[in-house]
Amino acid sequence: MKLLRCPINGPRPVSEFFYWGEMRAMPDPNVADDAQWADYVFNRNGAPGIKKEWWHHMPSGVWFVVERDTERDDVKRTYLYGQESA
Amino acid sequence: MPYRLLRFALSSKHPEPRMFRSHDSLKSSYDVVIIGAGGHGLAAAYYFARDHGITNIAVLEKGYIGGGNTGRNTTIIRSNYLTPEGVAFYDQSVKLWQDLSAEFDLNLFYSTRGHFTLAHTDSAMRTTRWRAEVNKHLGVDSEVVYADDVQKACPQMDITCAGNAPILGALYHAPGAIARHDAVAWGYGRGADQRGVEIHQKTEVLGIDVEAGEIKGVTTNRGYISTRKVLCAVAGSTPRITQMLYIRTPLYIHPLQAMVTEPMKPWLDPIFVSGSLHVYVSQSARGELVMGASLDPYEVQNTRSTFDFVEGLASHMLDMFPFLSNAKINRQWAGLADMTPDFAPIMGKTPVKGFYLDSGWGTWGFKATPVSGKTMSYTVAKDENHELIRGFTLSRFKDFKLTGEKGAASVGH
Amino acid sequence: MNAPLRTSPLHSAMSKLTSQWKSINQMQVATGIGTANEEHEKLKSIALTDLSHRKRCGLKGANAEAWLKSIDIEPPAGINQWAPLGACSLIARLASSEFLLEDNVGQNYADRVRTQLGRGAPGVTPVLRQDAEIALAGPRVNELLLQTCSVNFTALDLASRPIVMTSIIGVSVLLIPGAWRGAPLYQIWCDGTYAPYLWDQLRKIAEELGGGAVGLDALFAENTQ
Amino acid sequence: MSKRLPAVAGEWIDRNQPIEFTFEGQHYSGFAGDTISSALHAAGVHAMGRSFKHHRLRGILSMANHDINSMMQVGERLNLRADVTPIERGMNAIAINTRGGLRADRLAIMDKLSAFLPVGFYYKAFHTPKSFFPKWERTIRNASGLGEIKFDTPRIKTPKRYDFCDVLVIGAGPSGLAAAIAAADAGADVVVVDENARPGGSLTFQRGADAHVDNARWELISAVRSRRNIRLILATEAAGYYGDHWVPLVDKEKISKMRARSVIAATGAFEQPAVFRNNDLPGIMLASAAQRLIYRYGVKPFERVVVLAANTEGYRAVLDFHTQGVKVAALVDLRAQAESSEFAEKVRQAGVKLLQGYCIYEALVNRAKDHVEAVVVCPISASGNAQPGAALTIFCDGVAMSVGFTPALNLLYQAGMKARYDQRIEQFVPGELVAGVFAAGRANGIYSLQSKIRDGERAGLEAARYLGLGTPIGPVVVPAETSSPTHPYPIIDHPKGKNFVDFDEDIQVKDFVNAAQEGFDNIELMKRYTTVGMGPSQGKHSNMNAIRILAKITGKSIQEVGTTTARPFFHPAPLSHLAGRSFNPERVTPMHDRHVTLNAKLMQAGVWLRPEYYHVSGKSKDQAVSDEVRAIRQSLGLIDVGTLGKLEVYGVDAAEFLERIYTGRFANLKAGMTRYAVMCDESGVMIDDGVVARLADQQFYFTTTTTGSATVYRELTRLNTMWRLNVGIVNVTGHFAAVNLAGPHSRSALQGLADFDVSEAGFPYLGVREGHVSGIPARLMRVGFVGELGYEIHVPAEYGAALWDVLMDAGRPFGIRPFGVEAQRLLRLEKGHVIVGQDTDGLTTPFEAASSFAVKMDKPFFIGQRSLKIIQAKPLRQSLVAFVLDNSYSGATPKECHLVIDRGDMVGRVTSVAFSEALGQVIGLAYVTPELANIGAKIQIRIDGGAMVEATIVKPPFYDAEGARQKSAAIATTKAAA
Repeated sequence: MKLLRCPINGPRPVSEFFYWGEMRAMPDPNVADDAQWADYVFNRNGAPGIKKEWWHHMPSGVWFVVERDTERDDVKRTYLYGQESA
Repeated sequence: MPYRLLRFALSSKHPEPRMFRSHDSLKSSYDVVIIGAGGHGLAAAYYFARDHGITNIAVLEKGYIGGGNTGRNTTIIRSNYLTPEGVAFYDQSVKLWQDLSAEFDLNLFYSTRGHFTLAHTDSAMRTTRWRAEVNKHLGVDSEVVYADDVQKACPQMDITCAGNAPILGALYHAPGAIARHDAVAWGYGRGADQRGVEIHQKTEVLGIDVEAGEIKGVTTNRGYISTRKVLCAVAGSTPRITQMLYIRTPLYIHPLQAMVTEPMKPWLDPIFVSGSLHVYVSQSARGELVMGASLDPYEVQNTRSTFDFVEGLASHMLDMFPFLSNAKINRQWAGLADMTPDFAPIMGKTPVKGFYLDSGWGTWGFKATPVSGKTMSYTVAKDENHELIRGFTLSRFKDFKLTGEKGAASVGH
Repeated sequence: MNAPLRTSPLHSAMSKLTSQWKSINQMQVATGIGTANEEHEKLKSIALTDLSHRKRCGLKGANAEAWLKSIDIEPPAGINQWAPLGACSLIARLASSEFLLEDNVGQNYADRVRTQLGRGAPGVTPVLRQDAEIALAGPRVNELLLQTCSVNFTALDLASRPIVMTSIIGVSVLLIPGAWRGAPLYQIWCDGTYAPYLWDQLRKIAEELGGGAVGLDALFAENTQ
Repeated sequence: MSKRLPAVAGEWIDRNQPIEFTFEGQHYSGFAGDTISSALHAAGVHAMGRSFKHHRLRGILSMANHDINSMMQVGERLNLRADVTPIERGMNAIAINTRGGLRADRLAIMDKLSAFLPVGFYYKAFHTPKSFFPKWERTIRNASGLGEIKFDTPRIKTPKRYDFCDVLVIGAGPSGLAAAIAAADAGADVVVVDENARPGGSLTFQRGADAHVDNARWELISAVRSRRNIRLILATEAAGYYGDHWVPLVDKEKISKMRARSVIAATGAFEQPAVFRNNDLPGIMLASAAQRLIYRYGVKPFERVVVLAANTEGYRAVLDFHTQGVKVAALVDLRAQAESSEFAEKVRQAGVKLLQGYCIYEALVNRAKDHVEAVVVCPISASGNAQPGAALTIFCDGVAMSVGFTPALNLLYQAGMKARYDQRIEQFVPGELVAGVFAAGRANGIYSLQSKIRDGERAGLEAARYLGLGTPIGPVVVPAETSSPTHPYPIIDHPKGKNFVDFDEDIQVKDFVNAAQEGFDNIELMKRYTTVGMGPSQGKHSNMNAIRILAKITGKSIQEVGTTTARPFFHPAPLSHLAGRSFNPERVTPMHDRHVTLNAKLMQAGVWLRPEYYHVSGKSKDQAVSDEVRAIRQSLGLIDVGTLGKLEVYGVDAAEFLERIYTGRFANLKAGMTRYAVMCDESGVMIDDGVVARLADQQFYFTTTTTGSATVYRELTRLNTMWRLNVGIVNVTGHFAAVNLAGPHSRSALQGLADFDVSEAGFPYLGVREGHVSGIPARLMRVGFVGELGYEIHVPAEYGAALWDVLMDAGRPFGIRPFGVEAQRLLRLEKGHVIVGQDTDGLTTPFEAASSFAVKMDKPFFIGQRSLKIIQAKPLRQSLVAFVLDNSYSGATPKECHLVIDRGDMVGRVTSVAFSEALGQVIGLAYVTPELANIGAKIQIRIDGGAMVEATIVKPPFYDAEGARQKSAAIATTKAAA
């Protein structure tokens, strides 16, 4: 089973985690036009690449960011939100 | 012993011609380029040639014929969908399926087995009735049955599912069928090839050439082709192609895994699907149980296998069929499912003139092979979305007009 | 009006087994299961018992640590660590900014903190802790955990007083490894509504391995003195 | 006649423990340690099974877990491989896949018919006329399959477990053992796993009359056993390689999921058969199979053997046979050049007839058609063509094939390794390996004993280094093989065919030629068309020869042809072991055993178990439910609502937080009051609802749906991870018990228990209060979900049981009834309340679900608002209406999800429907197209059987329109009395 390193709890089997999906920046709802908003709500970047994703360690409730090569399923690094530089 | 097998014994030399020609090089231009030599791409090529007289076509395949989800799915064919769009589309597909073997003169082992979608909760029973009523209204043979009917159809099954999820009833869809998946691609491939279509294996698309919003050509690892029409039928690889054109889609890619037992003497006639237990199973003509579960929980664009999948599916299989404890799993594998937010495909015209999508097949593309070929060839030939796919256009998302297949969300098989 | 009775999430599971009860912290606690000999045999393999009667309270938030210090409670420095509190209570730091206090019999840190915190303070949120707590002890406990949990507990350094938040047979748990008469001991906290399921499964496997449920006295006699 | 040899040093059998068993009804005797095949061979039985398609008699091929043609049924156990399955006392083994027994198999005719059944024949017939196919299909299905499933087989639960180590060495042969020792001495915690019952790998059977072998085996094994940080696990298969060094180890009882930090594949190589006409006759086997028979089981494999060789191992096998008293009729060497090793000389000294540059052209079957009787040999040209002109016939009772190997790279492929073909040794060798994975020994292309040991040590040290153990090592050079152990093309054409490449699937050389002719000329297509390698042995003895044949046909190099992907499992694994114990988590509220005592009929709601209704002896479910309903309407009822999600949010930004996540307005909610709340997702779809209570300025307590609790809490914490609002969010779902005490008498029942004012003035409708109920700290909310005066009472979980008892006691004078989900569904329906998930689906907006009242579009922001603005500007898709059937209607009641039909078109569906006793008619909710959604309008519902039922759209709620009953007890009680 794949291992994933939770920044707080360390490496655990991926079955202990919940995958939310790729992080997407919400456009300002008051500025975005309908098309831009629909693009944000529905469209995804489905092509392989190194993506920033939201993952959640269920037993501890920790949300964190995973940078992962989705083609090789290879985790580059994980960190708490906002601590990217750390 | 059918007479037609005699000739093999009688002729000293193998009497079968080549199914598909091999081509040393690409031509400089084609009327239509189809990306993907899976069932969908080859079916489209076949109907282009047969129904629209378009034969100057290149089908480009990065790997080999039918090597993607066509050769990896669990071959279930049904039309018991929830929305009028879905039902009409798949019903047409099932009708086409039934005559394919004769049409190809190739036995696809299209086998009508009856299909049960099991319901373990009262909310699942509600969805079951919803689908049954919509199906009946649209002339599709589906009905709500109850636990004892399920037990009759499979006397050996533990309908309490080890007490974990007692079966309350099911959606019974008599036309539910299975078929020999690879042969479908071969049949369409041969039919297209015989009509002049060129199938190029080991040919990868590297770029697509667009000018003023119109398709001009395609760059491949074997050279440049000029064309004005490109049909993209590459399932899990669709985003790689649309990315080349800066077309945004809702497609996201998760692996879908499957596994198969060692052959055993036939005992399981119908196809069973359980949403709650994430199981779908049928027995192949070879005697293997072919099984699948739900999508992998996260995005991956390769076909690696996981052990979690086998553990979960094995456990739920034994809940339903405890007597399989000694049956052995021979092999597991995976395919890439191109999922959409409303569980309906994305087909037809796109913002780029001359570029057409046949995608969003998620976990249910195999059964749509004939009708997608028919409707996409029409759509490309006429540059007008076929009426059967008007509910499936890419534009429905920006218009917030989703197609409600999601209402019946369960294992999508 | 006399104080109402608390009920352990494992009460009905225990009442199927036990004969001896005693009221501790207004809760009926199973002090003995079967004969002393039977319990003695189980202790040679794996013994489980219910510790849900212990009083506990929780708090979390950016200022939780500072607030605790302000009332003279020293929380553990490292994340996912625990520290002893007074004679025989403990305080655990869950992840970085959440804390769990648990009193052993006769202590009252939990009540005190709960009362002092009330509806919370700036940057400090009270967390109601109604966990079930199971104690697992005995020479074969690690085999039981290997069959139910993916964490390699034998690799932990007990000196660093670690706590582990993980999943056992599908239930999220908080776990503190320790020792009991030279054998491994684990305290496991989980949501009380999952506890009957978790308890039954662990007990069945423990029984297969020659152990089983015991009363509180068999493991923590001092608690009921 | 027994073929048992005198005791052989190191044999695996215990001659003091005879074991009786039966095969195909005949009694046989073997020894403890025998497999079915070794015991049968010892008893002179060589035909052990029938092949999958042609039903040809087959016997021993490998003795190495690849003998798919001698699989047995033993009671409920199917597809047991006789070559590795130990005999058991009283075991009754029957060959699978026969009709009428092994000897009298009626399907043996298939062999005669095989000329009619070329590759892919089933694609070419049976489909015309269409009407005939089902009959043909039945015939084909019935002929297919291997063993039989016995339906009385019990569910077998196994103790599946996790395990851990630093270095996992797969294979206990010389290189594996050497690797383990090296890694262990560097300080690693090592596990060595091997599928055989004893360690030593090829050293246990490829003795080659060579004393070094015995010594090396003894030294390595004792060195391993003497190290405390090496665990040697035998009779256990490494079933597959999964991400991050995760390797399931399958033994007889269970699976251990081994999490290694590093993996060494010392998996050895599969000996490969030569391909010639009738190469499948019983008596023809791999040289290694014969050697296993001798050295493991003390069984004489043949009396008079012809050895077909193309490598040194063949010469060593000849010496093994010679020393064991097997007459070697001839050594047929496919190679043009003479063998250079010292064994050539020894063979000459043994007086064995050597035919250099010869091949076996075909094998001849005996009169009984069940065994090889002779071989026809002839010279073979440099280009690999047989010259039958100069053929001679050699009589023999067996053939040993030693023409080459293919490495067992399966696990390395699964670990993402790409192999490359090494011309020097004519086999694939590992290419670049993923970090932490190493290969050693034959799997790595190393064959001579000392080199294998050296290569093992190298791998062991590298694995240790990878883990930061041991001392740095320079590049270790392992001498290359002097001669190739493998022949480049051990395949002989024959006009009459029957030269089998794949024994699982009965595929002959011509099948590949024909497949290629039909256009299936790349390895993947060829695999799919011919089904080579698709059988239970997964191509372990057939893929390599298939690749060689395809390369020859297409004129490509083997590297160009490439391999197919090797997927799990290495050997098939039983479902019982994969499933383990099967855990299914289940949740119950703190009042659960009270419900059980009261005969609750439990139902599943997600992971929860909840009372659907309370069974009353002598009453039907419907009666019981309507009694419950009547109790609430007229007097008093109590329902456990502890499964609701329960969340708290604290802090200065608490109100702001709720404003963002819910569609309604909460900043202006007064402390001490509650408000209904709807949650949408980003696309504006209604996903959850509940009640928000403001306990204090900076403290809210709110509920979610039962199924929503976990997901809602999770998403809220994610959102605030981004928003960084100054709030603390707590999920107290499992920490609070909760009930709804409802009915005209609920206040009277509560009065004596509460330590605060519960009067209408003191505790108004939609109010929330904190206090004590009979001494229990509690939060109470005046809610109207079921449409009567009612109190939702939330208490710490540990007091749940006590609360239930207190309320049941207090309610007894009023005839209190516990009620379940069924009754609550009807009660809320009478009030027209929507249930998210039943009256909505995955795409429903609040506008459609008659919930616009809870959506404040003029707020600055809430999740889904922007999408709802877009949707609001479009025509409504559908709208949820309340309907009633005429109270004179006496037909069948419509069911949920029956369709609403208008002029033949689907225009909607029923989402909730029931007969309301209070109203004396059938009431329900349904979606209809907006143009039909007018009060008083008639709609048609199509019920079971197709009949249409007319319903009238009415204004909800159906019951107590002004809501007087839930708002004021006074009205309620008088009405009830009336």
